Amino acid sequence: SKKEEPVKEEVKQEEVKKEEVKKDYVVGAFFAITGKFASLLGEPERNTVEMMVKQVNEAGGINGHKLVVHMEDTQGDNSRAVKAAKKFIGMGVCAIVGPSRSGSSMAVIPVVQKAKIPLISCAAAESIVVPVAERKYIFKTPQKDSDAVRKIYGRLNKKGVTDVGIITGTTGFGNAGRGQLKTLAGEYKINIVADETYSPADTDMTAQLVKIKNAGAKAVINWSIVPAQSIVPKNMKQLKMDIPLYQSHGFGNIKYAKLAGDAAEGIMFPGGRLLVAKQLIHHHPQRPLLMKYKEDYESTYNEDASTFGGHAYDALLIVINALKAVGDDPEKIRDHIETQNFFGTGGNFKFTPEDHNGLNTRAFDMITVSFGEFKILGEW
Amino acid sequence: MVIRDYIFLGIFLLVMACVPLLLKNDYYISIFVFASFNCLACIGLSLLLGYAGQISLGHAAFIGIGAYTSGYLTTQFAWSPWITMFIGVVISIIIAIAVGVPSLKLRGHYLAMATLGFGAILYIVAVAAVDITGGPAGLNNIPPLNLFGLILDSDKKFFFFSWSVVVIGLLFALNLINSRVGRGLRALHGSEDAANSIGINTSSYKIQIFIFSAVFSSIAGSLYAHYVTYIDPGPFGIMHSVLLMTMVAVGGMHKIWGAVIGSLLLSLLPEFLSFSTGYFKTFGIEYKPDYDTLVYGIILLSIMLFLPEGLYGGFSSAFRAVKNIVKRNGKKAKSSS
Amino acid sequence: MLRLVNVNSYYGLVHVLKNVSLHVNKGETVTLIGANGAGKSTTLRLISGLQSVKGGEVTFEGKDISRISAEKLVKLGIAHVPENRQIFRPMTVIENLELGGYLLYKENGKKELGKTIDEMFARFPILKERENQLAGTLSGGEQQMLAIAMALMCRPRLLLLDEPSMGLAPLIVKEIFNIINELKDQGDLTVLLVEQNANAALKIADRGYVMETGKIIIEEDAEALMKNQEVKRAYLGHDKREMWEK
Amino acid sequence: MEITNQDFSNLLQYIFMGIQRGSIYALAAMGFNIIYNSTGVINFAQGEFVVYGGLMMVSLTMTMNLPVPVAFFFTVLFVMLIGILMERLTINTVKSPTVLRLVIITIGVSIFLEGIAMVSWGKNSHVLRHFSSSETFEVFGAMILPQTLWIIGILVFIALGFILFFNYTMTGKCMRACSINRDAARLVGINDRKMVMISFALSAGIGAIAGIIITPIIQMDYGRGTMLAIKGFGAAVVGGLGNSVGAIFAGILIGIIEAFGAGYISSHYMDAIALFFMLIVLFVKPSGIFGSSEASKLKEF
Amino acid sequence: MVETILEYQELQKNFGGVVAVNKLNMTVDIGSITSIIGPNGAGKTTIFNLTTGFLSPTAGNIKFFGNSINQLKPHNIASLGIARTFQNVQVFDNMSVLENIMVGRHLRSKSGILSSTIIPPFLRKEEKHIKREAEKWLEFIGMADDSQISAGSLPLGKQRMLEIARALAMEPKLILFDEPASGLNARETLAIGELIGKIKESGVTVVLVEHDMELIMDISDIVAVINFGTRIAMGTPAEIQINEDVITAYLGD
Ligand SMILES: Nc1ncnc2c1ncn2[C@@H]1O[C@H](COP(=O)(O)OP(=O)(O)OP(=O)(O)O)[C@@H](O)[C@H]1O
Ligand SMILES: Nc1ncnc2c1ncn2[C@@H]1O[C@H](COP(=O)(O)OP(=O)(O)OP(=O)(O)O)[C@@H](O)[C@H]1O
Ligand SMILES: [Mg+2]
Ligand SMILES: [Mg+2]
Repeated sequence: SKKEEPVKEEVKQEEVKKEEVKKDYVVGAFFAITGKFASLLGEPERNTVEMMVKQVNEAGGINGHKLVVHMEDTQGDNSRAVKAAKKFIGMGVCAIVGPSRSGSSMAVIPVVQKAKIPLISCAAAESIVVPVAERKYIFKTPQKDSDAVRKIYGRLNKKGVTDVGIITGTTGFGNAGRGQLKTLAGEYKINIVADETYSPADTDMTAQLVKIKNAGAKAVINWSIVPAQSIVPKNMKQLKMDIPLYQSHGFGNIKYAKLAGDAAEGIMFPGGRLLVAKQLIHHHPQRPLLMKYKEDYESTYNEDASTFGGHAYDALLIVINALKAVGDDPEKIRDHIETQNFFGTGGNFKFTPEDHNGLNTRAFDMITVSFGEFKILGEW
Repeated sequence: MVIRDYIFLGIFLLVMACVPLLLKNDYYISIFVFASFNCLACIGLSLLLGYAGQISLGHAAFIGIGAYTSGYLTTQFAWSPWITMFIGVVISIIIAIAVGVPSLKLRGHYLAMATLGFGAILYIVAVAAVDITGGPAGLNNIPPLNLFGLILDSDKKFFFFSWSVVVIGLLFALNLINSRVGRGLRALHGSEDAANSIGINTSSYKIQIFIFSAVFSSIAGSLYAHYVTYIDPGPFGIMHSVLLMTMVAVGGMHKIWGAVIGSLLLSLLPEFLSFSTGYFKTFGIEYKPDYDTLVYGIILLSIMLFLPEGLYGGFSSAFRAVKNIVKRNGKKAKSSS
Repeated sequence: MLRLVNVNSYYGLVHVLKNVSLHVNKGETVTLIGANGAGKSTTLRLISGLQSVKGGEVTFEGKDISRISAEKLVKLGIAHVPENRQIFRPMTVIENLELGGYLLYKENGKKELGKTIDEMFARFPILKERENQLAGTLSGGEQQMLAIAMALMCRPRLLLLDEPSMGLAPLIVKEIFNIINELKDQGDLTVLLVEQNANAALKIADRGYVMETGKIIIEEDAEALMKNQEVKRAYLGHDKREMWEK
Repeated sequence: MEITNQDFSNLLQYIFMGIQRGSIYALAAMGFNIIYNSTGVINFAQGEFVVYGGLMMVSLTMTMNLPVPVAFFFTVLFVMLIGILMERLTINTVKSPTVLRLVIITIGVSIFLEGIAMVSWGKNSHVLRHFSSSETFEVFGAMILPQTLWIIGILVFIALGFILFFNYTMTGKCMRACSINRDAARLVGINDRKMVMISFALSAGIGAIAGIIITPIIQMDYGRGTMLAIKGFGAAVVGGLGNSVGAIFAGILIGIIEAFGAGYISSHYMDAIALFFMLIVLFVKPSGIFGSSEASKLKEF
Repeated sequence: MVETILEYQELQKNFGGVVAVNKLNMTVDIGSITSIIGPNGAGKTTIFNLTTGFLSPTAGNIKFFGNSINQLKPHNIASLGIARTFQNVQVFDNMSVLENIMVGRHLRSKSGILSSTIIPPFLRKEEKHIKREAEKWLEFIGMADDSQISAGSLPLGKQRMLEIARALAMEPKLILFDEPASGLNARETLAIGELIGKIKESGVTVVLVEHDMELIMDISDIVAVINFGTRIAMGTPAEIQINEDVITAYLGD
């Protein structure tokens, strides 16, 4: 019909020859590619998806079907995300990958739930996939924030640190982290002596840090996903605070460490192994996949791979796996995902009807910044 | 003059009724649904900005108030959306009074700053008051509207409903500007002193119209909440207020119709840009979504540079020009025959 | 000195000046009278470069000035006191005068500027009293004086005055006309004067033009104009009784 | 005793932090004022000047390795050129300007410039070396960056220059005259177009300087302009539009209030506290702390 | 005995150091044309601004029909029946001539924001009435032909007429004219004079500030002369014309 998307039309023209052979598998993908503060997430995600599509098709597609991913930019804006989701649904995609941000993911859930199209979010907040009963079609690839908190708190327990100051960004990610930090503190007997926030547009957190310092914190936990997070270590250095700084897994882009310069030295955070792929022991089950993705990405785009790109990689991989196994019926794809068990960049995914994330604390390694690079911080 | 507005309204009603018939895809319909929220808010804003001459850079906050009141009360207490929408309106009125009374004594840029500040404060509260608003994580599971048993859970249903609301809003706005009150508003825009001297209580009028426009925004916000069924502070920030004002100005701020045209254009434009990416590809030009901002800026700029009275002004002078040509040709035809 | 030949001008689509021709000789005082909306102010705006010329020619001392912008014309010696007291309302009186003498300052420096301001204060003592008041808060008449003083600051050779007597008390009107006369008598000032107070204007003018709906309809010596029946009835307000009867 | 010392050094810390934040608001506000003073318009692309200043400086020093003074000079020149271009291509071409229309045009320009910056410098944040050492030193227990001193020093220098310029020089007065009544300004021989162009150049220059001195501390990315513009606008308005002293005073005051708000009340509401304060000021003094209500009534919006 | 409509008692207005109105005492008789003349800056416009509530007095009293109106807002004063025009004409140039006068009917009509919103104009009786009345006043000033023109593009003389008609449409008891003839030529001035006469005949009291002596002498019943904010003389036009003080301060020889 006339109302078809232009891209699709174009695709159709190309199809003419292949039509007899096999139809395309159409997937939607949307990320915060240009929005303020969020493009450090969306850009590697888009790049990754584009790279994977190329690879898949060059290798002859999926069981002979060409993979077509339609890309949209949410700009980190929820209503744009909703519109994009509707666009995908209108196009008849069989699955959707993205979006990057927790808020946008929440906004599109009702739409995709209703359309019964599986969506694999690349956003962190755990609430995206719980309660599973209401989120039948929703999956996500980034590690859970509660697991990240557990990882940090576990380490603090080991080190005997109880008094911590937390400083979180006022985004969906930061806010969810703040919630988990507070909820789990009791369980790990952690005492939060200061609870500060900053907005993504903030440029200076000294006031908050002075408060944390004065409250007698023995460690700082900074939870954020926007570039502003790298000002915190700088400000700490400026204030000559020499207590350890823990970051969230939102720090998983070497660019953040570079922004903080030498102030980043010694920062610790729970991160996916993609960041430290080279340092993994050779028979680590994740290593081949990580190395391949990392090398592919870095040679294609000439920049360091980040965990965010990895989230998109995992998400699309899940879809591809399902397409391979059951074809492009959304319902079947959904059912198939719930049975998937594989190694991705984020860890060993074990999806079940009860767990739409499939990762646990073991997905993380404690990582530190040393001489401007990410290093595995030997387990405890 | 007056009658023309109502004829336009009729035409507009017809056109909008045909839109869903032409657009089969839910996505396109949803674009228009989103546009309807902006349109409603802009109609109110145009009364304030174009007719009463008072600027507001805080109207997105009223959209937020409507949205959050609806969102919070329906999810927490399962109240009927109609009641919560009404409560949202009441809260908006109260806040509009509290903000408007001191602010509307200010003029020009000072008023702009005060309303901007107000909008920014409410945004911060929406982000920080996690217990009520859910903070940046927002509120979800907001129920859809239920119109006498008809649940508005599809784009098409919502389309008809929200554009009906816009048409009613438009009708009200047109009634208002063609009335004693509307003349009073324009008078205070023309000369506040003169308006005062003939007995118009200008400060009261300013506040009344501020409230009136806040109500439009609040309703738009409630509709938004029940349509998307999820809200977070994002869409209610000051940039959205600035966008609303830009829509009014781009459309032509001295006419209600300008607000309609401007909000439609600027709501559809970004979608159009992302849509045209595909076309660029067919021509072998690599167009990235990264250029959207740039192109958007250029389009906005060109309209403001070349059409002093906005799109509405541009249309009507184009229309006049065409009419003149037709007339002239008609005359020529006559004289030659 | 100044010559307009078949000049036309438009506001948008409205044709306001239709083939206007007039000239002012050096040292002369010429007045332009006519009903409201006849186009007198437009003529002055056009000469001073505020209004664009469509067709026809405008020359000043033999030089075509129809394409020269307003600020450059001031440099050539044309000063325009527009109607409605165009002063810098949120600035003080003294700042207004300084700005009036902008070109003087640029060419002759601060000292000369100060001197000329003092001259103006001597001529309009009330402005001296109001020196540091914001110009917008002056009374109507005070503002008019300020506007004239500002125009005189840059020592023009051709002065375009648009209704200088508007809103002024009779005493001041006399004073202003005296000043115009004085300036004229000093020999180096040429004046083109638009006035509603045609009586007073014709008294000091050498020649006059009468304008109606964008056209010059009469050109005559001032004295002859004063006697012209038509003019008398329409603009001079003589023989009121005659009017009442009509 | 110990505690009071601690309190004092905190206070000092907050004050310094506030001054450092506020200096940028003040510089942005002064940029607004310059253009406001010649056109009556608030130029919302002012924040973009700051961004371009920072990003250009990054390119020149970090990528091209030019020495700081040279890079400083060329950056300011470059941004001034952008300012001039902006004026020539947009503001200057408008036939029937109203303030609101011009303001929206500046919003359009700011969106456009933001787009260009995103395409040319990418979406990443960029860092810039500190002018001198990046090691903090201690004053009564407060930790201060040498860069902060640079910022304060440059602010004072520029501020003095502008106060003198607008109130005591003819060109400054001419610029103000242009904003009040264009026709009248032309009739006294002021080249209004030139004045407006100069004001855009100056304002862009100031923006560039602000960007250059702040980037070492806050990092810079293409999207920072809007927020900087809004804060600067706030400072300009609270200080009284068009008033340089007011801009500086209000800018620093807002910075300090933010710092105190975050330090003593709640970082969650830090910005809201500062904004609330701004509103109160406006309600009490409708034309800003240093603004004259009389003069503002005599102006038209 | 003639009734007093307006009375100033020891009225005073200071602007910082400037005393614009200084202990002014004066009354205006109902049904009269009372003119106020005086040099520029004498305080005439200030008196009008005080009377209509645009300024509030530093000291003293303004009484309208014996009631003090010192503290009232301009729109309240208008509703008592005091209308005015402005020295710098203030028509609503974003509206047509007819609409300008229709706005003048504001106080004589009622519909509020809610009823205006709901009922379209063509179903509203009041609207028709307003329009009829406005047309009547347009007729009164002889500008019926211009009704659809935008007020801003009228020549000055017509703008002044329009401003007067707008004030009249309020059906005021007292009307204050601030230099209605300034910028008008002799013929137009005459027309204004005629109009003011007609207004008086219709029973409205007129206070007039003007510099055109012929007009003043022609139509005034009483002339008050103000200098430095105080009254220096008051009397019939004939008396004023020969008053020495007035001649030196204002008229010139
Ligand atoms: N800005 C404008 N836009 C449209 N028309 C205008 C404008 N200014 C003046 N006009 C029209 O141009 C014509 C000539 O106006 P102009 O001001 O030159 O008359 P004038 O002779 O000076 O009258 P007055 O005695 O009232 O000053 C009038 O009909 C007026 O309505
Ligand atoms: N807001 C103000 N601030 C300071 N001084 C003012 C203000 N308004 C008026 N004045 C001064 O008060 C005096 C009286 O002004 P007013 O306007 O009443 O004079 P006027 O009699 O109407 O003169 P004109 O005949 O010239 O219009 C003037 O000297 C004027 O400068
Ligand atoms: Mg004129
Ligand atoms: Mg006066």
